[in-house]
Amino acid sequence: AAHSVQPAAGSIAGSITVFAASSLKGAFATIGAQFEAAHPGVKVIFNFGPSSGLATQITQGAPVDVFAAASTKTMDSVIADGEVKAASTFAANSMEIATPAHPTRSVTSLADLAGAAIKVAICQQDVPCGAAALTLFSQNRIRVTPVTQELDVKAVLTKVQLGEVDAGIVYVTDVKAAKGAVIGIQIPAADNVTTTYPIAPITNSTNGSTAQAFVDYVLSDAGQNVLRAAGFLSP
Amino acid sequence: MAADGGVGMTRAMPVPSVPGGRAPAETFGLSGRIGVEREGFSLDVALDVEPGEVVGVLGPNGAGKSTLLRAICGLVPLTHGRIMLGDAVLDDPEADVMMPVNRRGIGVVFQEYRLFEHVSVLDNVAFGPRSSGSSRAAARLVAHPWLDRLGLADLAQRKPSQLSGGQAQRVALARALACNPMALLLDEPLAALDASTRLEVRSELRDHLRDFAGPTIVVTHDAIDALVLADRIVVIEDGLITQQGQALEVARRPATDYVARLLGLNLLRGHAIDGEVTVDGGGLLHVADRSVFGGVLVAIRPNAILLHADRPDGSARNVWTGTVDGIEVIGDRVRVTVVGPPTVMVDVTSGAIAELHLARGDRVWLSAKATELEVYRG
Amino acid sequence: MAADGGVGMTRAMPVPSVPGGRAPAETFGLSGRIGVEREGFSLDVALDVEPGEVVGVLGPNGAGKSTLLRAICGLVPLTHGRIMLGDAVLDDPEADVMMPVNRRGIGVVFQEYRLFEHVSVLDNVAFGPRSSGSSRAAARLVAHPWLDRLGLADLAQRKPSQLSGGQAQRVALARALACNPMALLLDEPLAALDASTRLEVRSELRDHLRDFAGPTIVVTHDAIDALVLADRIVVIEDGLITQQGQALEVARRPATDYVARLLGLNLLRGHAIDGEVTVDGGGLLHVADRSVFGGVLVAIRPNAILLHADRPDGSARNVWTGTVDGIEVIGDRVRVTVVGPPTVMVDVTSGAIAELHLARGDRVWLSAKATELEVYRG
Amino acid sequence: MSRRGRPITSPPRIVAIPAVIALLFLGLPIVGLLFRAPWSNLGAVLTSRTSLDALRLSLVTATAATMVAFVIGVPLAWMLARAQFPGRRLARALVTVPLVLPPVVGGIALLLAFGRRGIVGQYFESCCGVTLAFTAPGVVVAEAFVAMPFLIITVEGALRVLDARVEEAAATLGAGRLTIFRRVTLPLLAPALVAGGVLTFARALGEFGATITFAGNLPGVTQTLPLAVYVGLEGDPSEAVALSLILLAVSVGALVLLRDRWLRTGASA
Amino acid sequence: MSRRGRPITSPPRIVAIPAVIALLFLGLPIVGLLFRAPWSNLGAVLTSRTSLDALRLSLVTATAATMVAFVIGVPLAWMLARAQFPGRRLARALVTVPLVLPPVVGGIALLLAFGRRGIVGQYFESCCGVTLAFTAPGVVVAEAFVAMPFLIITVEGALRVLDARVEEAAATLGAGRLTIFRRVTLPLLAPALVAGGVLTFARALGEFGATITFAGNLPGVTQTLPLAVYVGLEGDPSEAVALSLILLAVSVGALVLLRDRWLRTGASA
Ligand SMILES: Nc1ncnc2c1ncn2[C@@H]1O[C@H](COP(=O)(O)OP(=O)(O)OP(=O)(O)O)[C@@H](O)[C@H]1O
Ligand SMILES: Nc1ncnc2c1ncn2[C@@H]1O[C@H](COP(=O)(O)OP(=O)(O)OP(=O)(O)O)[C@@H](O)[C@H]1O
Ligand SMILES: [Mg+2]
Ligand SMILES: [Mg+2]
Repeated sequence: AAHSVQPAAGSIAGSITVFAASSLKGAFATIGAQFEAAHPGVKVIFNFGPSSGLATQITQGAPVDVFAAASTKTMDSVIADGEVKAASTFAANSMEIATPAHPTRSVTSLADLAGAAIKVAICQQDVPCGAAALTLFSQNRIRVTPVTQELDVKAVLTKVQLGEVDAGIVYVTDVKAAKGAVIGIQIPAADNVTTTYPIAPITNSTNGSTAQAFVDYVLSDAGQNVLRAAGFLSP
Repeated sequence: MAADGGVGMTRAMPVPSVPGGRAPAETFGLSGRIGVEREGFSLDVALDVEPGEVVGVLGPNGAGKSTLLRAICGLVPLTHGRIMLGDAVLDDPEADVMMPVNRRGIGVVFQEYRLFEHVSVLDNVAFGPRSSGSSRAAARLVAHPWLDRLGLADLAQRKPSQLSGGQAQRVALARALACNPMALLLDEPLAALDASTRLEVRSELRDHLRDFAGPTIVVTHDAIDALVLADRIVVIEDGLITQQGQALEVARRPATDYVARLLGLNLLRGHAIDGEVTVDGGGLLHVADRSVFGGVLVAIRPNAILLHADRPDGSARNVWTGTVDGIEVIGDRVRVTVVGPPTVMVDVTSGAIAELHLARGDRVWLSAKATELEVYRG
Repeated sequence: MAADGGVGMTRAMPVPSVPGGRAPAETFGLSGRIGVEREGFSLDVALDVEPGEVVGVLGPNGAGKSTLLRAICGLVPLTHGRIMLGDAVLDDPEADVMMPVNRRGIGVVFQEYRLFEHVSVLDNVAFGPRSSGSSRAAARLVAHPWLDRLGLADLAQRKPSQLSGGQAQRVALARALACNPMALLLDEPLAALDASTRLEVRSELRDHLRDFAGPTIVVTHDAIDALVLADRIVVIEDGLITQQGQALEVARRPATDYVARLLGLNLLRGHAIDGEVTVDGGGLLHVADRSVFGGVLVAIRPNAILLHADRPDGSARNVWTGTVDGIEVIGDRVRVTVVGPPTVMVDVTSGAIAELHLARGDRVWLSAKATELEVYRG
Repeated sequence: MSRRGRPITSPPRIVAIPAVIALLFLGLPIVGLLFRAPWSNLGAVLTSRTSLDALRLSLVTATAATMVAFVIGVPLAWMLARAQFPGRRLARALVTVPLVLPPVVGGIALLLAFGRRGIVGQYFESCCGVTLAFTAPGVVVAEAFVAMPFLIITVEGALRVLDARVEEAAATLGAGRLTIFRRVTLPLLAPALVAGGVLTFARALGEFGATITFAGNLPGVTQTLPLAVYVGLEGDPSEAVALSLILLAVSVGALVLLRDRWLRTGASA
Repeated sequence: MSRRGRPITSPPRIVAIPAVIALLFLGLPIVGLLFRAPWSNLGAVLTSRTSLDALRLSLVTATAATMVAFVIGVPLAWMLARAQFPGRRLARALVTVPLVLPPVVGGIALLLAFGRRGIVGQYFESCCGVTLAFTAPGVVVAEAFVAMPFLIITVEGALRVLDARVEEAAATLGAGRLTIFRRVTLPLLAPALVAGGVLTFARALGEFGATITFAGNLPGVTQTLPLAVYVGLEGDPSEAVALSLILLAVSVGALVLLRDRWLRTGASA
């Protein structure tokens, strides 16, 4: 339905569908609203989900105009399938330790996570936040045995929030979005790990000009400001 | 017409305390008043069945016979009254006492059999022994003789759905008997049996009931079954007892039209003065018994009335005339309905019909000896 | 004993082509040979039922009566043989033809009623008319008179689970009749009825069958029902026809022990030479009919035999002696079994028993007139 | 002595012990949810456009999926229970497949079959211009795929137990196969149909994995309530919980009404 | 003229049309999956430690959850169908809750009740040192919570339709309530028990949302096959598909055997 009325080539009009990683939900919702305000008549429809699931849908011919992934690996698979020509990095994120608002066991630094009594949740290793957590542990030479490898970062956050675990490795942006429901313990920049977020218009997009305009908007200062406010780092 | 038939005599004998080792050591009578209220129907029956006694319950469809049995075995709670088995209270709504069905030790044969479709005929019969704690093998050992006795040995491995109607009924009977119950309730236990199996099962049942030391109630629609099996008959109509007494007494002196019809007797209502009965609805009959006065019933067997083409001469005190209304052939007899007054059914041989050239609407004469008319207080 | 009873005569009359507007304009006979093989049982019966004719099927439990009806109405496919209704083939395995149950237009009353539990009595009866396309209201209009006729009007709104056994059977009958079928199959349609309702429903049914222009088969265990309702009787035993003929003919001359027992007759097998029958198992009887030779059957009514304490003098040609084996009270009669040879059942009045002081094991004399013995080829 | 009039078919008292354990097991989590429910959020969620859209879409698609299941699932159950045809065992096995396939994989399978490039989907697209994936009908397809087996298995089981003798009686009264089914079989099946329908509706309503994979997560178009809950969990679980409570209230209310009403007419209990 | 011996209760030919549509609907996705299945991966997956652990854990926990459902769910179904007690309607509504609760929220609810800080869970922890979350028993709890209603609803429905008259007959033969239930009711319920058990087992086997939320995802401990598949989708989707096919083969095989065997003895069809 979103594609039934198509604008003349080159004009910024009509609607576009943006597939974006779940962790971008807050920031992209704001950017979308701003973009619509800047281009009256344009409608941006978001489809948030796990990056890899979105990639499968795109290769299966989903009607999509823009793809914003949480990892370069996922974007590369879409590029390999020819759905996307080239992607630009629009944001980066770093990790933080999240602990419950009313902790039962005290955690103050990365090193504390190695304690046998401390229950730790991380993301599973195939998603960017899990890979980042493992890198974080290895580059800081600590041995952590997590009680669970959650499927995505918000699941880690939920566990922390409910006090099921004593600590979790999440993105900086997640702690910020949780608005005090969890306590964040920052990791010094030197010890930290950074992940990058690529974005690209889809090659076969039926509204290529608007798609490109949205990508441009995300990369613009206006877009970057929203991302930074949400805790993302500049690429 | 004396009430000294073989069966009645046997029944009246004291029951041996442990006959054949099968009956329970102690026997109890069943007694009480059974009151059940249901929307549009109410049952109120006082019963007292001695140990070893067999009471036949007769009554029209919907009279409450099955409901009575259901109340006694505990499937329908009493709304008023009380049921006792010996000294044990089975049900007493006022005292708020109700013994669970399975502890009453009352065997039931249901009108619709209610066999267990999921097990074989053998295991249907073994169910009772098995429920009282026997091993499977022991329960089957108990069941086998019952199958033999009721001619079901060949069907032991069948599922109930593979039986004919009569076979199913016999299984239901075997199943109830194999439980060694304290009392027996049989709801038309012979209705689906063919005439010859019926004779066999009936005499098998009668022999068993003769040995059986507990009280028995048999519901039936068949007068012969009732007369063969029961010592005493209770007639229920519309939830109430309308007649009860010794089997032969009821057979001789029916109190209601229903019973009379059941027995194939003519029943007339009238007013007796000094050996003369003025029949309600017209007609005057002479009876031998001059001692009965007032409202009376007169029972006449259809073959005690003779049909004549012309006014008969002779010794018969009762002679009247009527119109032939119906002719029905029953075996070697023909039953003729003659509209009087009084209106009666008459049984004659088919030869007689041919001789009289009887047809519907013909005028005929009827005669009956005064001694053939049974007269009694209604 | 002449075979000119009222019912038979009525039945023999030609059927009016459109009686009362209810029967179908054309009528067809039912004919064919019904063969059904089942594990451990096989049925093979040739039948020919004229339009308007009522055939009574009698037979012991498990003989195949219900199977026969199921095959005719199409619920059991034939394994061999062929069934026709008029010119239409209902089932013919060789030609691979089988008309579906619902197109046969054959009304069935099942032994187990098979009522629809989810609708009222009224809608059970209205089901047939409704299935043939009537509106709900129209179908109910058709159903109502049937309820009235079978005394079910008060129960119209009940669910089948709220009926007594006899009430349910009447509903099943009304439901089949309300369909206006081309042929009728009734599987023990009266078995659950009480004696008085039975009389009413039986005569209601007889009247209906008299008007009914199609062929009818009635399965029953009751000899009286068969004699009242049927023109012709077919006896099936163990899947095969063992006797058939006019109702009165079968009643007079039973061919098998089963039929004899059903009718309450004594049946003896023997060898006849010039009016003398040597009974198998011992005994010699004199019969009036000297024209029958070779293997014969002799039928004797129990009340045609007289009992005596001592050797009787008199005109009776047959006189023999035996031992009393059983005494059974049946209403105002007593049935005595006397072990001969030949062994017979004798009906006497209870008065006679008292007079003779009869008891089991007593030696008695028996006598029977030669003219009372029905002798025929077995 | 038992309580007067308590039928012998009612359970003995001891059965209350495991039954109460079951009730606690099912009930305590709900109590926990209600206890810690973000009641203050409810108002905001209730007036949020996205939530309402998702709720509406969920109810509409779950209803549609249940209807699809009835229209094609009941005939299949009928065939499986009562017809002889080659491949019947295979067909019966097939019905259990969506039950055990992880829903996300089910979604992939649906894409492979009915997606724009799927083995049938590509023809839909070229011949009739129909696309299922990423549309509301696609949600219905995903839900029906996952939920239909519940109806089929329940109804097939009930059909097998049904006493065919009354249906035979209906045939002798002139009713054809379809009439018998409609006027005798279905009414007798009513309790099974209701139970199966409830299970199917519930399964469709809660469907997540197949839906997000096959139909995507487009607010207002394919974002059903479980998807909205999933997205909502991002950042603020309490919003998601509030959303679920609304779903719960609506659907349990509907189901209870439905079951009570239908079971009462269906069964004589 | 119909085919000889085809019972009147079998469906008319026209019913094949919707039935075939249903079969295609359920079958085509599976065909698609098999068609594009990464057959070459199968070997690798079959020998991978993680996959085998996940498969074993799935089968064990789903079986355990089904057993839990039978042990406490059947008594509850019995009470709901046959006993009169206060709050019966509420209890019946409660049973449908896990059906409609999005599984992830169900997992949260379980945490709120039985988690480390849950309303009951905190006492488990302090008194007996038992934790459910992040353990294999936790997986069983999550699966049982989500799947048990399927058994309860199926069995309750069947109990309501059951003809109580044979059970009454059993009582007159001396059988008490429990004996009647065990020796008459349960055998007559067999088809419903099998159907309900199959649905429950299948639902437990496919359980994802509640498990991941309540029990977490640790390979070898709480990572069931659906979780492994989901995890696999992030890494190597073809491996995930291969994994699902294995799950499919094992469980469909088991279910088909089970159903065929039990339904044959249970029903007379
Ligand atoms: N479950 C029920 N609900 C309501 N009424 C019922 C129920 N069962 C029976 N009745 C009614 O109660 C009355 C007595 O029924 P009952 O079955 O005791 O009769 P019965 O004497 O056994 O008759 P039959 O000889 O036909 O078996 C009848 O009017 C019947 O319609
Ligand atoms: N479904 C079945 N499977 C196997 N055998 C059966 C089945 N139904 C009936 N039979 C057997 O077939 C034979 C004929 O049964 P049928 O029901 O026709 O007898 P019937 O003459 O009607 O007996 P009844 O007078 O007892 O009703 C019997 O031996 C019976 O046990
Ligand atoms: Mg009755
Ligand atoms: Mg029969």
